[in-house]
Amino acid sequence: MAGVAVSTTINGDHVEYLCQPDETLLDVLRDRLGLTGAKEGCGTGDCGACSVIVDNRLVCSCLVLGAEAEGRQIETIEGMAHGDQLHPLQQKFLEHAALQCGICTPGFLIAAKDLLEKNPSPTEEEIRFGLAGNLCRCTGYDKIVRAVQDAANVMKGA
Amino acid sequence: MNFDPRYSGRSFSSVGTRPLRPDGVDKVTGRARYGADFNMAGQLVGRVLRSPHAHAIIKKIDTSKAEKLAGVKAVITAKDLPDLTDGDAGMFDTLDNCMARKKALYDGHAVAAVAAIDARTARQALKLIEVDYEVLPHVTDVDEAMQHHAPLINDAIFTEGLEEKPVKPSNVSKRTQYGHGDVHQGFAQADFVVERSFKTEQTHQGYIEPHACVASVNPDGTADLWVCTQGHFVYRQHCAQLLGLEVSKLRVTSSEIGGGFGGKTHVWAEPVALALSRKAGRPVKLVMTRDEVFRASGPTSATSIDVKIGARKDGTITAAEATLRYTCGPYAGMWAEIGAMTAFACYKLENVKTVGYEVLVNRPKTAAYRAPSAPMAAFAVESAVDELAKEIGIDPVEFRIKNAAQEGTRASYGPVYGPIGIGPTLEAVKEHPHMRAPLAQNQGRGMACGFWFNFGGQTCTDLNIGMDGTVSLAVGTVDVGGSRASLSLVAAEELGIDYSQVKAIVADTSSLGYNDMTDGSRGTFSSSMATISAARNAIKVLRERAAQMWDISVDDVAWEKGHAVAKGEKHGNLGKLSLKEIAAQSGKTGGPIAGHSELVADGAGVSFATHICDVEVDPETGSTRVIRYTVVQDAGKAVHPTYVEGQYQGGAAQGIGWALNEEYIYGKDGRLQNPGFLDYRIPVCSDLPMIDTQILEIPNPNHPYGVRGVGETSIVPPLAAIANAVSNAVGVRMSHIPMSPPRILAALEAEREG
Amino acid sequence: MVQVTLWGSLSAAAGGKDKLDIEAKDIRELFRKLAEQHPAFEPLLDRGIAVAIDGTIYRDTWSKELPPGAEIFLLPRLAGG
Amino acid sequence: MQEADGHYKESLYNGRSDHDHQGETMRYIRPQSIEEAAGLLASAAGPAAILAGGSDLLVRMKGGFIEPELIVDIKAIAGLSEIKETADGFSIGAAVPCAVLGENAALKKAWPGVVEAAKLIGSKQVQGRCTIVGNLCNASPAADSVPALVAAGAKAVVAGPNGRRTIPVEAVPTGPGRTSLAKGEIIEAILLDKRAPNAGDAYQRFIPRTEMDIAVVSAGVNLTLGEAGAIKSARVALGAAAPTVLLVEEAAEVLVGSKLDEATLERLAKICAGACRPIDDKRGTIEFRRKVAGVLAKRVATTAYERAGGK
Repeated sequence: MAGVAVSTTINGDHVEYLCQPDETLLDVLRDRLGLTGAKEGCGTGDCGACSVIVDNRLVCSCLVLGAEAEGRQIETIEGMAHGDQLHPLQQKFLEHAALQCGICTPGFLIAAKDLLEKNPSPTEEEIRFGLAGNLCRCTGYDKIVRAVQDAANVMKGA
Repeated sequence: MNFDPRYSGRSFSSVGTRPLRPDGVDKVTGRARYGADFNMAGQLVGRVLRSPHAHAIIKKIDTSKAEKLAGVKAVITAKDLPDLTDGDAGMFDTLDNCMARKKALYDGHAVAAVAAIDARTARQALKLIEVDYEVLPHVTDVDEAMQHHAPLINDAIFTEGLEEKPVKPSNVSKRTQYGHGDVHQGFAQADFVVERSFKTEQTHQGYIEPHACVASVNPDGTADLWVCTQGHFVYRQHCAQLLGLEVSKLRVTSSEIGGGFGGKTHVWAEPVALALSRKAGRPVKLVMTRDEVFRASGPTSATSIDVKIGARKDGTITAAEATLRYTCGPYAGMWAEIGAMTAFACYKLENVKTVGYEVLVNRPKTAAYRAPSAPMAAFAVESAVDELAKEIGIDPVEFRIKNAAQEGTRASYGPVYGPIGIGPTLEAVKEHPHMRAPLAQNQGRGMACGFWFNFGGQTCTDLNIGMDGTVSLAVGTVDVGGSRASLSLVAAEELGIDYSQVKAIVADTSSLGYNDMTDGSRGTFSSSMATISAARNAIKVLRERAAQMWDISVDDVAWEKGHAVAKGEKHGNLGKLSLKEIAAQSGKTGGPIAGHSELVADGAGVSFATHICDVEVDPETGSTRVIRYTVVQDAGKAVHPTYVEGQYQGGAAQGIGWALNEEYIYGKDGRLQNPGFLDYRIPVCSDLPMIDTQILEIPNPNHPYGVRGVGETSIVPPLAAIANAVSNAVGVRMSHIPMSPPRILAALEAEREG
Repeated sequence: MVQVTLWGSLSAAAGGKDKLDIEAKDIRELFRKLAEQHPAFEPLLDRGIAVAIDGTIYRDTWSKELPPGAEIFLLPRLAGG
Repeated sequence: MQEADGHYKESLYNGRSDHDHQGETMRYIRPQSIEEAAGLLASAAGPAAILAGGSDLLVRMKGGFIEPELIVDIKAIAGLSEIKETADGFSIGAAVPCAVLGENAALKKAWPGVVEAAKLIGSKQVQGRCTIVGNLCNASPAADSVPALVAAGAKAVVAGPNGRRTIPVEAVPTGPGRTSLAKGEIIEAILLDKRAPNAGDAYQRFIPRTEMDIAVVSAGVNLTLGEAGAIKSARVALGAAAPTVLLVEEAAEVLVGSKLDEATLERLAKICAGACRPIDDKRGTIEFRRKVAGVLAKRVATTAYERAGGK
């Protein structure tokens, strides 16, 4: 099987890799590039734990082929903080205890970042529907929604 | 152990505050390492071949073609995991569940496994393994499995607990009975009797992280296992026993765990990964797919329960009786027994009797799921309690208050209660503004109570004080949702220093003595006790060192608010010595300062909760939405209230999912129809309202700070609370969980047709 | 001498009796004497038995004393989630 | 086989696979023209798959249901990722993600029912990838966008080795997982007519949760009103009610001429319930699907009527 050579941009860095045609972007991130922040909870696009942003679109990286990343701009959880400065969403997730086990957290943070970039003042309902593609089994979502609300307020003020 | 665990009624400066968790930044930046995030040099990919049949004899497995495939480094079957269990029936079941020996007992049962250089090769190798099955009739339904003509799952199982020893084998592995008094007499005194039958479907813990491990076995018998687990010490015991390894040579490191809820208390794939690594001579990483997680790990019991409760006109319950049938999967279990113990635990009953039947079926081996067995029993009992209140014409909260267990009540499972929280949770609910909020058309409010035991158990903790005066705390109970924060608070409290000076970690099995699992709501309860004990031992050393520095007797040194203080008139000129100052001198006063503790944390107080729930039902479709939810639960003492709230909310959410939509659906062929998050429908963010919480603190007399376990009880009341709310909204009593739209619509149609 | 109440399926191991009088100062002695007097208890003790002393459940503290007059129940050792 | 979006999954899991294709020669190709793509598909030796959003294809590959010899990624083909507004209406390229449909104000105004249906497929994450053409070609009876497209009278432009043809969307799926497309054929675009005044469409599905589910049953209605506010023309389509989407002509006849009074709605519900040929499965029962098909038809017709300016 012939490998596909891919040249892409991940978190602002130019990255090149060789992957198999059937390898998902999630597999490439985790197994080839060591970016294990995106998690595989299902591999079928039902849990959102592998969420990344590709060319400003929120996607499940388990439903994208590694080969498709050619020439794209990819954002993962590893690029969310700026240096030692956490993103307001990261900070608010900590402050509100919006995570228990934390396996879904990277996916939620990426999805919430995408949500707030497109809708800086979401209602509770918009947050809930906007994050419906991310499953959390620990929190009952209450503290996640509050953290996103709080982060939205902080980001508007910033 | 000369540690006094009794509640002291002290005041707190750290405990009860809400600082950020020590593992938080790693988790919001993607750096935290979970089961599948770890790799070893030369690692192979392991994959498991699973039975497509619910029940079949494995006549022959031919692995020769798979072994010849380039890149395949090991293929194993049950032969590679010989029986070393030495008559331990429970461990044998675990072994057989990890790798089927003579029969495949459920759809998804492991029959062989491969280790190969990559996932693709491993996948191809699985297809080359030829398994010759003789398919047998199967049974998945709990009531059908109890019938005499049902396919027999294990002909060596004869029902235990019957008065006469049975002569024929059965799918019922055990009958158990609890209670006291005379229920016949009790029912004779009743003015009203409600008798109902209920069913609940099987659910899965639904942790988002699939089981994952990396195993490395060396030719010299040493081995390493990296794994997501609720109890790495228990995994070590089990894996060592099943593989014939020496316990101290198997080092198990618990990764961050992406949810467990009881599902990661049992070994599944870990012995398989170790066996593959042993055979291949290389490390093996084995990660389950989501499909495998549903088909072969986890689930709780499906149940069938009959309840009968009688009461006098004045609202006094005179007798209560229940028969509970719980599936165990294809192996003997004790799930119905726990249901039988918990069913009526909330009430003060003179005459009570519960009977449990453990039922074998061709489904995955039942595992614990958050307060295992209690939610189903509570669903049946609390539904019947509401019906009875309605018949008597008494408010359901008042009815429960009148009959609630209290200190001195004989529990339906035997012992007499100490101070307990069922009454206070009910009183709190009665006064809660939620109970008086208006409701619109097709909306209804329900409430229900729940009980769980909580456990303690073996615990070991190390507390080391660095030369800069910061403290590292090593615990052996896996942190499933914030316990490192709670335990750091406890260490800070006991030492009298700031929370920020303490950093807690979960140590591996070679660094610390044995710890029981994080199950039974024991993590914070027992490790906080061990942490207090370790801190007190460290304080003893700190006092000795201060005495050296002052050159006075240690008897003249006290520990107050993080400082050594010299006592007595003759030491009036000595200022306080801070922990930091003592630590800085430790190299010159006798070396490192540490406190160690090993203890059995027993006396975990039982826990009660009462929930209130509002639903809205669409009478045309049967669709039900939870529109408001309130949890009131006793925590004993909330060490980190935010994470206590989180446990309350999470348990409620899982209960809501169970009540409304989650269920294992088997086809006629015995195959699981919905092994994925698409059709196994756990609640999504837009399904739920905010979940309000109220923490009550009725101190546990058997913990220095009064702590009780808080993790599990919150999943117990929701099933009944929602059923009661649906009944109050649209007038139908739902007796089958989940109350999915087709079931509710069918009930509404039946009601309309009279 | 303490009176021990056997619950659930345990009474079968004591020949159907649900109460036993045993001379024991702590849980360890209680278990030892139970196994001596009723060999059917041995596998059950291996599987795990919990002792409730005046309502508090002890699973592993075999050194726990049995105060005279205390109410003592034997229960199966349970699993949690 | 056209690429598939919309999460329709046949059970065929580990240990159940009857596929023997070893897939050692898998290729990924990103052609620059539709002719090149059609040529690649036509000449493929083994199973070939078109990749646009991949939200069905990758799921099927993951489950081992398909191991294509060739994956043809059509996203680099000029024009396929665009929504074009023409004199005749709209042309939605085969590679346009459903999320983009919702961002096109003109399309949303003209065909709100089609857009709301497309926006129901999967999550936000899936929305960023999935396409209505994939949803159509996955040929799931429960596909969300298809009843709305059928109700809207949408057409599919099929390009293949023998040139182009335009067919009604309902002619594409022929049964669960099967389409009428020949080897080498690709749906290039979906065409929607220019909107007449006083017209409106709507779509609703029933799911047990509020998001992330496959339709248990669904309904799409497209109405045009006459000058007096009475319905002039109507199309009613039901999803997950039969092996393929049902276009219920009898239901349309009931609506035409009415002002959607209570009696008409009740007749509509009854006809729709009667028209269903559903199955019992893990997502719902026959009885439930019948009843709810009628309930949804009423609700959807009411919304479409309001959007058309009725009442």
